[in-house]
Amino acid sequence: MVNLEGKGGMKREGQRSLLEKAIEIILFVGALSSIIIVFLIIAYMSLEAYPALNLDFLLGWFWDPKKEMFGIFQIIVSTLYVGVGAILITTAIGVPTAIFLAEFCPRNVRNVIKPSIELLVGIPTIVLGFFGLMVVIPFIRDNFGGWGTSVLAGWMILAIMSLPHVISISEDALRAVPNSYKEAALALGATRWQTVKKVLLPYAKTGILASVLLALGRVMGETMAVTMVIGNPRVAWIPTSILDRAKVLTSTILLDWSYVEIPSMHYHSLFGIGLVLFFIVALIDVTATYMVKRGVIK
Amino acid sequence: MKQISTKNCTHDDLMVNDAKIDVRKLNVWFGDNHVLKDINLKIREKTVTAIMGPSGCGKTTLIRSINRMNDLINGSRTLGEVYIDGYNIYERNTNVYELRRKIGMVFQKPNPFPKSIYENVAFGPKIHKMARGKELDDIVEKSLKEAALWDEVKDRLHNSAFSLSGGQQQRLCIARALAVKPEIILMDEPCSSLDPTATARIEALLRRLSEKYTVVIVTHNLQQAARVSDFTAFLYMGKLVEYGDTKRVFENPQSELTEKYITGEFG
Amino acid sequence: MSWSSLQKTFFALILLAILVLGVHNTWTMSNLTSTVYTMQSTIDNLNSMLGNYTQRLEGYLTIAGSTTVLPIIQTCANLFMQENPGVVISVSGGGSGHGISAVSAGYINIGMSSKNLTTEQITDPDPDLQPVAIALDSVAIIVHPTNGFVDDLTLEEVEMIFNGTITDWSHFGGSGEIHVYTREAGSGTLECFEKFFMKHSDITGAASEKTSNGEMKATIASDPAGIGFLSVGYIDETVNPLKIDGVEPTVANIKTGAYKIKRWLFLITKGPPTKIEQAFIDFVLSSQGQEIVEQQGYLPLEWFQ
Amino acid sequence: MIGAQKEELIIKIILWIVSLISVSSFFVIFLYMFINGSRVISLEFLTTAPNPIFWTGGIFPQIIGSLYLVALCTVIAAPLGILTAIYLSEYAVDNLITKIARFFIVTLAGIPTIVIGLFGLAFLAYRLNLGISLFSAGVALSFLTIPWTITVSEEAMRAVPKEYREAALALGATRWQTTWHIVLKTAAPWIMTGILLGIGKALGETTIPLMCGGSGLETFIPRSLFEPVGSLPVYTFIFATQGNVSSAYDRAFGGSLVLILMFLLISVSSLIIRNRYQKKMRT
Repeated sequence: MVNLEGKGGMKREGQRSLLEKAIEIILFVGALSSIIIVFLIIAYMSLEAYPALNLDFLLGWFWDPKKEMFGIFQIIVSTLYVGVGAILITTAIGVPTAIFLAEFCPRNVRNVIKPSIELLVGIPTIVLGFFGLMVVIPFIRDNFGGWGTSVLAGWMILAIMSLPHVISISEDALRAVPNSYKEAALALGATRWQTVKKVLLPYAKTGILASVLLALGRVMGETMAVTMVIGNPRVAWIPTSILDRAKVLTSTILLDWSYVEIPSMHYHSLFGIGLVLFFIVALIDVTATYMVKRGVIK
Repeated sequence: MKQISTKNCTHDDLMVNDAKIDVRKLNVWFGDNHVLKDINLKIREKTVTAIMGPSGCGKTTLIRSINRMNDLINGSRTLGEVYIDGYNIYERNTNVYELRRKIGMVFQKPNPFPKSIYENVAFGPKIHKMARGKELDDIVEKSLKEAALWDEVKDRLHNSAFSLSGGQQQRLCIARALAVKPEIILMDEPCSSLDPTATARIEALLRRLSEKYTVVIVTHNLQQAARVSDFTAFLYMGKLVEYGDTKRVFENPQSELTEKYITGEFG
Repeated sequence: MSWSSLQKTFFALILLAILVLGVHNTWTMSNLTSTVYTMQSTIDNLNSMLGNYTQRLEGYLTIAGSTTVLPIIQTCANLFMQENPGVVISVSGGGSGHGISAVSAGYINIGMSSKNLTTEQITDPDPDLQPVAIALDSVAIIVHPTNGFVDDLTLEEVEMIFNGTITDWSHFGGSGEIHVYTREAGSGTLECFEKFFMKHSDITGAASEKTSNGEMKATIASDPAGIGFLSVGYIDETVNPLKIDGVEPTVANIKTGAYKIKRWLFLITKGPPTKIEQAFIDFVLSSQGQEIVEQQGYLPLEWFQ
Repeated sequence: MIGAQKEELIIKIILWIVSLISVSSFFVIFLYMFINGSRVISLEFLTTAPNPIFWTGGIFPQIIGSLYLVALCTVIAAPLGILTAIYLSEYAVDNLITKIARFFIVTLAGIPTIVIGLFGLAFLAYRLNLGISLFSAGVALSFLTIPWTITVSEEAMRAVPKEYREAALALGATRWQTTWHIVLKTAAPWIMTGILLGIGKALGETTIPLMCGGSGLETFIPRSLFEPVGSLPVYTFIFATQGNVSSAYDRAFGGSLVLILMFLLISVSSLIIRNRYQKKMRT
């Protein structure tokens, strides 16, 4: 039994608080780990990319390793073209599904839909890519002509990949609307859709937009499924039609990483692409999280 | 009721030097908000002291500075001294854990741990390594009896604490505090979320507790303060306006502010 | 007072330094682990020593590079591993460029290449890379089996298709756009194809890039309008090799030289090969190895000695 | 308000259709993989090594390789993730370092896997001479899963009501005792689902093991940390893109199906954990 009565009981520091300090330091160093990892990745990538980082790399028009031309401007534009297109499809299908789940869906149907969407998050991208290769590409080739491997195929696969992410976050944003607002509108005799249109959507707008942005970041960072379905022409160009093939940042790295000679300019420009990709996605993520924070405060 | 000689001044200076809790010139800031201003207060051992005042007058902050719970609030700053048994708890190397063990605290909303009833009460002795096995069971039983909860829970000790009613949960929190053998019990509006019957039981329990422990209770319920406490302190805008024997404070309040508060004209 | 944050960050920096040092030492640690590993497997081998009189080999080999050489080496590796249970060989593709750069970077034991090191394509070949020729191969132009529009192409026709001048099958009486496929820039097969066919121009930028013989074959086998080039060893009934100037790319024609396109396949080590590497290379050059070469549709060395 | 009611009906129908599309996409993919994959799944397929030349054989080394990879990655990512989460939710006072840490966690969560793969290859495999091996791939994968573990664990800890901590501290518990006995024990199920989410991500990842893990067609199980490792996603990738005979596609379907079934196992178990403990958090 600890001696309770002694006045000195409270005086000595006791080894407990030393243990506390030690634990706090361990946790602090643990917390540093994520900083160290990201710092290490960025530092090393920049170190390896440094020789290639110049204007005619970023704005250069042609990417043709054989002729030592390493311009990635067209590749960046194609990446945005593929990414944004896929996100538009995801939003067009995802947000209404979120609205349906949040407002219109009967309970028993919801118990079927919600888990299946959560499982859709789990589908590995390689399976999506393989599904694209075996089903989507022949479907496009037979029905729309052309090569089959195309921007359209990329859109479809990336849309399926980012759908569950957008649906679940948009639904949470819609559910976060205080009930009092909803009841006020319903009490005025508004139909459910009018309440959604007039009350829920304006309130949840930032949340939904943030989830779409986050999905864009993920889609542009995707490698495996895109490379299998996008066609990868030898020299990049800006796709003119949705049946055109395209060459995106991630597929460029994946196709070339294995055979580049270590010290060559091609090797450094691959790291340059990695860095550019990193900054684009980081920029999107940060704006998305900032919007969520600001949205909440507003 | 113990009769204490009191001088006729707004600030009853109990001519007592064996005060259990002696607060001297206590000032507390949260960021730049000066919450408590020059509080001087002497609380005698084994009495029930009520601290009352309008909301936002700093009564909760005062009670929390007795067991240094304010330190946990980010950006809090405390000046002045609080002597417990003649030892200033704001000294540099005070063993805060030992201090909080000596001073039990019961919160406004009952907050039992998401564990079983037994685990809740046994938590305190376990972390202070006070007892194990059979001894621990005894402490749990003794504490629950002291909190007048034993008969209602003795055959379902291992059920979740959430299976209890609001009043029962609050008494469980009291039992939990008693398990670590405190000397002082602080209560922050313990009955504000309880129904009248549960409140009555808690108040009866309070009376019995004050025979063994020094009880300090924060309340905004005047009748409760009058019924339960030996001494009453009235805080207003962070200042101690009046402090003295409960009967005297309620029957002929010295300061005009206290009178207004008691008659319910504001606050 | 608890530690001021300055003290905390200072302490964390020391920890960081230790972390970085620790990481730096892992490469010594990795050598340590491989020695421990070899010691451990030698102990395993000791108890089975009596049954096998030959000097037991153990350790592991990583071989990567040209997908042209890949089938030969994969089969040889499986047989070699059966005969030497102590040895584990990991064989992966990635193309000749990958094989050369990986072996010169020193993180694989043997590089496979279907291009010899002296060609202009390799900017500054690593001086102490030692190639060993193990077989010969050729490159054929392939189309989808149902593509009836073409059966025999001249050198010029092939060049005009692959440099984007001829873009439609109607030129050969068919219809629909020609889908041109090519190989990644580091591929030995691509280099050989360009040396023989693309004498005056470059492959069109519109051609889709495939990263291995296998992927090229799979793509042509599934794209009726596709045309590409493939190592002869890979040809099977799923693709249709075309005659060039009347000569069919069969092993016999290559042997006699009627089919002019021919190239050597190499295994490359950095500096003199170690005991295990030499044992494996000897195995590939042995009659059993050369039989596997022929079996896989390639050309054994002695046919051209 | 006839117009409004008509509009309501139309919208309802549209929403029903759109939701069915998004849900059906999952069922279509799953059924397609299940039908094609189940043809090839057999005990022999699951217990023999692949024969990459004739596109035959089984996927045993790949399954074990994937499990090795995921195990190594979790051993690194889980402790680091939970430590960071505890620090951020329990100990962190909002100073510069915690702000930077949060910013980096967001960026680390967003880093494309190809960038981590490239880093793993160039830094871990070449520079640190760990080689294309189970170790480099495991470490690189942990970079992918750490941020997910952190975010989910921190959320779980923040969900524990503040009152519990105050009650524990008021009893004289130290900060670590409060964190351990109250916060961690209550939030444990959710932290567990966080780790499972990380495992799922690591299992389904293809680019990183492809670049710094090994050829994916290994016919053996790695005997040491520094041997190349085959993994199920890479196997599926190579068989899907390079195999042209039907037996190759069948095995790619088999690989995909096994991968999806492993996934369902993880997702279902995390759902079960979450529901079973839902009641306990009721306050």
